[in-house]
Amino acid sequence: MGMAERKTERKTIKREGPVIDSIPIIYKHRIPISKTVKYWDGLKEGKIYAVRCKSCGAVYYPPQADCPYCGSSDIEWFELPKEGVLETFTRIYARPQGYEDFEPYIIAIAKVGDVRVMGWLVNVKDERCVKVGDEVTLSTAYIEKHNKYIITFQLKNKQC
Amino acid sequence: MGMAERKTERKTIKREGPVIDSIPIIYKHRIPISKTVKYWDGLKEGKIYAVRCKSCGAVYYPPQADCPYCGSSDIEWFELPKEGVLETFTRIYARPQGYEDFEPYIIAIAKVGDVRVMGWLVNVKDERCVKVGDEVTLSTAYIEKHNKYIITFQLKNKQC
Amino acid sequence: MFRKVGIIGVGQSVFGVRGDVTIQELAWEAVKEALEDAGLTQRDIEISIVGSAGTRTYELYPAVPVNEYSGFSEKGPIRVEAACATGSAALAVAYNMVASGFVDVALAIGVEKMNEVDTATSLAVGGRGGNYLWEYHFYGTTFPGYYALYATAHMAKFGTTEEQLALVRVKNQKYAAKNPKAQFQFEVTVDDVLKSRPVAWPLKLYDCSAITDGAAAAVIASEDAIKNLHIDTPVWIEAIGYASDTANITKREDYVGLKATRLAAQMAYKKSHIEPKDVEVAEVHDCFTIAEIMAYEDLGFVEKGKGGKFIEEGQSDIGGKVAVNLSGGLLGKGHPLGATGLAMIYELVKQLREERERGRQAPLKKYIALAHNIGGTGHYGYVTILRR
Amino acid sequence: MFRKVGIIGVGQSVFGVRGDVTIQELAWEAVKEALEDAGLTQRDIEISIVGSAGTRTYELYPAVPVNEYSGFSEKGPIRVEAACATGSAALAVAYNMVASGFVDVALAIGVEKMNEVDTATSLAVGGRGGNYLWEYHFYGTTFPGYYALYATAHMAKFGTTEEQLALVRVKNQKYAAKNPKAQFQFEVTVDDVLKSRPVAWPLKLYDCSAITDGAAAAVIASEDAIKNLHIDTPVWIEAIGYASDTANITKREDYVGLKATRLAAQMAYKKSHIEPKDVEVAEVHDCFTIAEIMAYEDLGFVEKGKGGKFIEEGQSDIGGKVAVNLSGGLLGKGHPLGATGLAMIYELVKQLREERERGRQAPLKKYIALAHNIGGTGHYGYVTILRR
Ligand SMILES: [Zn+2]
Ligand SMILES: [Zn+2]
Repeated sequence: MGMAERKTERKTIKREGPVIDSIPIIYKHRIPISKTVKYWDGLKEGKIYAVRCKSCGAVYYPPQADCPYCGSSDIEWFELPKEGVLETFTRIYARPQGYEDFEPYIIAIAKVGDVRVMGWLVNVKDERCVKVGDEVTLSTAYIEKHNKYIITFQLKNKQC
Repeated sequence: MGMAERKTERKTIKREGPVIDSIPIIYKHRIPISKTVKYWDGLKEGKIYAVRCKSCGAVYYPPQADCPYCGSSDIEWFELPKEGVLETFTRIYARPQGYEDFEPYIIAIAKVGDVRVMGWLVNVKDERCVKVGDEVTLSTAYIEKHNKYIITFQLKNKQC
Repeated sequence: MFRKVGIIGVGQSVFGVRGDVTIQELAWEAVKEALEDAGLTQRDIEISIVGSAGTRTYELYPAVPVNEYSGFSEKGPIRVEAACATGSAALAVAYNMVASGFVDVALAIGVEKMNEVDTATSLAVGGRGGNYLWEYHFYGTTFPGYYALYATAHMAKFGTTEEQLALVRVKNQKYAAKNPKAQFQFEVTVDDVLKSRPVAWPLKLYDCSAITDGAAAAVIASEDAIKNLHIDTPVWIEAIGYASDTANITKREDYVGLKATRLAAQMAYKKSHIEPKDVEVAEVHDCFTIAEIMAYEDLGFVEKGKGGKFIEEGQSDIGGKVAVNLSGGLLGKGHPLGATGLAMIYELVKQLREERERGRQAPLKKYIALAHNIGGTGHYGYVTILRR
Repeated sequence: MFRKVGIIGVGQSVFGVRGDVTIQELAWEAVKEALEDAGLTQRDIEISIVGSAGTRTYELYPAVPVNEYSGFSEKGPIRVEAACATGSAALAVAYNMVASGFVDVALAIGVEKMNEVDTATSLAVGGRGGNYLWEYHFYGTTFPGYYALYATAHMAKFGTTEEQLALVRVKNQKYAAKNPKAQFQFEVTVDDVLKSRPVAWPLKLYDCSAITDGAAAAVIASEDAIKNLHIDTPVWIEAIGYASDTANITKREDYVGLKATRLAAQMAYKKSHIEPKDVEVAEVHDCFTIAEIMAYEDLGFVEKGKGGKFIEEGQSDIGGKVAVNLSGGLLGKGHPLGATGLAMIYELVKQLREERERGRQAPLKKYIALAHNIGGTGHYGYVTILRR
């Protein structure tokens, strides 16, 4: 065996043997949204809501109805602006269970007003042309497979 | 409202509200049986195997191929007798996910030789007539739904 | 232990089906009360320990979301799990982190959302507790089923009756009816229990604790910190005993008691120099009626086999030898796994401070209390002895 | 801390795809080696701490089956979970239980079986780490995706290049190739890394640690016990620093470093009176190449933004400022979540004892080592400083 061949031999620990299949277990959760229902309803109307503590002024996004810092649960909802600036992003090629049917999607975080918002950056062919600092506009979109509304970003001043 | 009525009012904390459905997650495991394959094959042949450590004599059932007490992994397999004595049992009426299709089944533990064995006690209509101390015979049975063999007990000297 | 450790604040959410809150929101109810009870804020807490079995809620790793929501980002959490004894494991870890000098003030949080999945899934998750491969996989074990195996054996050996089991539920409902944080706030009769539908024969619905959402929390501090904070009603942790037992139930010594209880109790009694007869008020692990009967025996309140007689004679009630489960117990109050151990501590701290509602305050002379918390079907045992 | 605590025995299984063993059998490989290394048996161990994320194996509550199989029934376990930092959380709990006087000798076990589910399930389980409700539920986050968010921001702000990221993998594979317990025992080139398929842009397959089965264990003892047992090569735990950060990644301060690392490191340095420049050998959390770059900076080995330069200059290699990941790191050795933190301890104890293979033993003068273990995407941070 020559040197070149030896170099390509890649020792990996992979030990297999007989297996049995477990009894499958399926988890479907009913998630309570009583305290944040305004947010979920807002998405249906294309609006993104955050929360402000009336007692101490703390802002929460994602929203939460209790303010741990001052102990108050007296909060007000306010709508976030529809524009933001990209802080970072990635395109998900290796997709998880439940998302296999989607084309590789871009998850981005944008600074929107005083908070940061996660969303899918849509209508982008080549993620290499997107840059941190790019301006985006915000909307919401219905995802039928999961019966949910999500936040979407679109690049404002360029096409990629 | 009279006293009798008030007494039947049963205050229970049950608070409901709007919910959303999570994205379901399904777990199917491939369970390695390399070290206990003798046991799994045995069940197919109607045999129940246990393990004895050749170094210190410790007996393991359910079987394990390593003896933590003396550190040896030099073990021998031996077949358990086909008769035993009931130590305890229950009939499962409230059945878990994966077992909903089965009629309420009796899980029993029997002393078999020097070890205790879990199995389903079959051919019993009324569990109230079964007693701790009853003698049982052991066999194995194929459960198509789960593609597995299990241990079954039958009462030896009585019918219930 | 190298220094004394006390409990200076406790909190508990209302237990029950809490479809109105997420796990984070639920935990906050207990944390907020515990902080207020101690007169502290998040700034005073150096580390949080979050106990959650976490097998039924939508958050797969619940500790961090719970921690963030309650304002403890940066401060822990250490997440522990010991099945139904998770709350006690959280307390044990917090206790050691204070006793070692690692921190001076710690917060133990226990929380569980169990009603986000359906009952069949809940039974599967419970049945997989202990040992999947050799038990659930083959035989579809359930949690009530495991305790039913103990009930059958105990009844066969000692003549314990279904009526005696029922009396446990009757007693505990008497106190749950007076506990505004209990899941089931009503009384029941022996007949109600006997006539309820079979779940895992010989256990019937009312022999079983329910599927409960709930949270509890306790603030733990060193003796020095307690002095510096000017806390005047600390409850001292005299000792924590722990033990465990085999995963495989077929490897247990017998089915008429829990070795994990016996060993943990021995350790706790020995460390604290307290004997069973000194205990005036106790919260014991009555996940099923048979479990409370076995606990009387394994904790040394009465000899093995006489647990049925003990409840019949009223020895575990106020006025008896030891007042047991004045909170309503797991049966009456509910049993949210991660919260249960800390809810026991919540109750006992309130008892020792003599802050309980009329009719369910234990009369105290020595001010000694005991919490007994079992994980799985005797897989974990914790016995904690408290003194004011 | 009220007393000194040392590590007296370590063990590690072979890492990789271990379809030949169950989680119990895998844990035993590490436990057996650790006991033999310490010259002890199960009888000498007073409590076991079992760390396992436990989200991918068939045993839903893995601690008790693992404990029984290894012969520790009755002795614990305390189960802890801190996602990818689970092993370090287990060490921290064991350390406190010894330092407090609760026990004299404890065993910390870390174990993970990750290959029993398929890759899509594994990605879902990882993506649910941190926060299900506000992130995974809406956007299908994955674990590589989270770190990719950091990579994108770090590259944009500091000009860190894909080649610099690749150099981390190249260095770590150089040592993994010499580690008989590593999952990937071969060297790679920058080109190999750059040409591997995208997983979560800008991270490619070779920027990512793999899905690994493995176990590691450490026996921990008090100074007195170490004397009584006549152990002559203890490695002392000088300090453990811990921290955490928000569950929601949108609430982080920035995406160019991990606050949990910075805070945990500060705590560990302060407690031990050791500075970054004193550290001679380190195992840092390189779950992704970008993570190792950020670790250099957040641990204070180099200033923020210069991590790419640091690897380029060979400063993290033998002969540089600090020898990092001579085990092959998580990238080369594999990353079985519950085991990783204790596998770092295994490696560093062997390094401090100068027992490593030729070519991957760090040259030591001060005999000071550092383990850096992150849980989730900065949700947990542990920094442990060891000294022989
Ligand atoms: Zn506020
Ligand atoms: Zn042996």
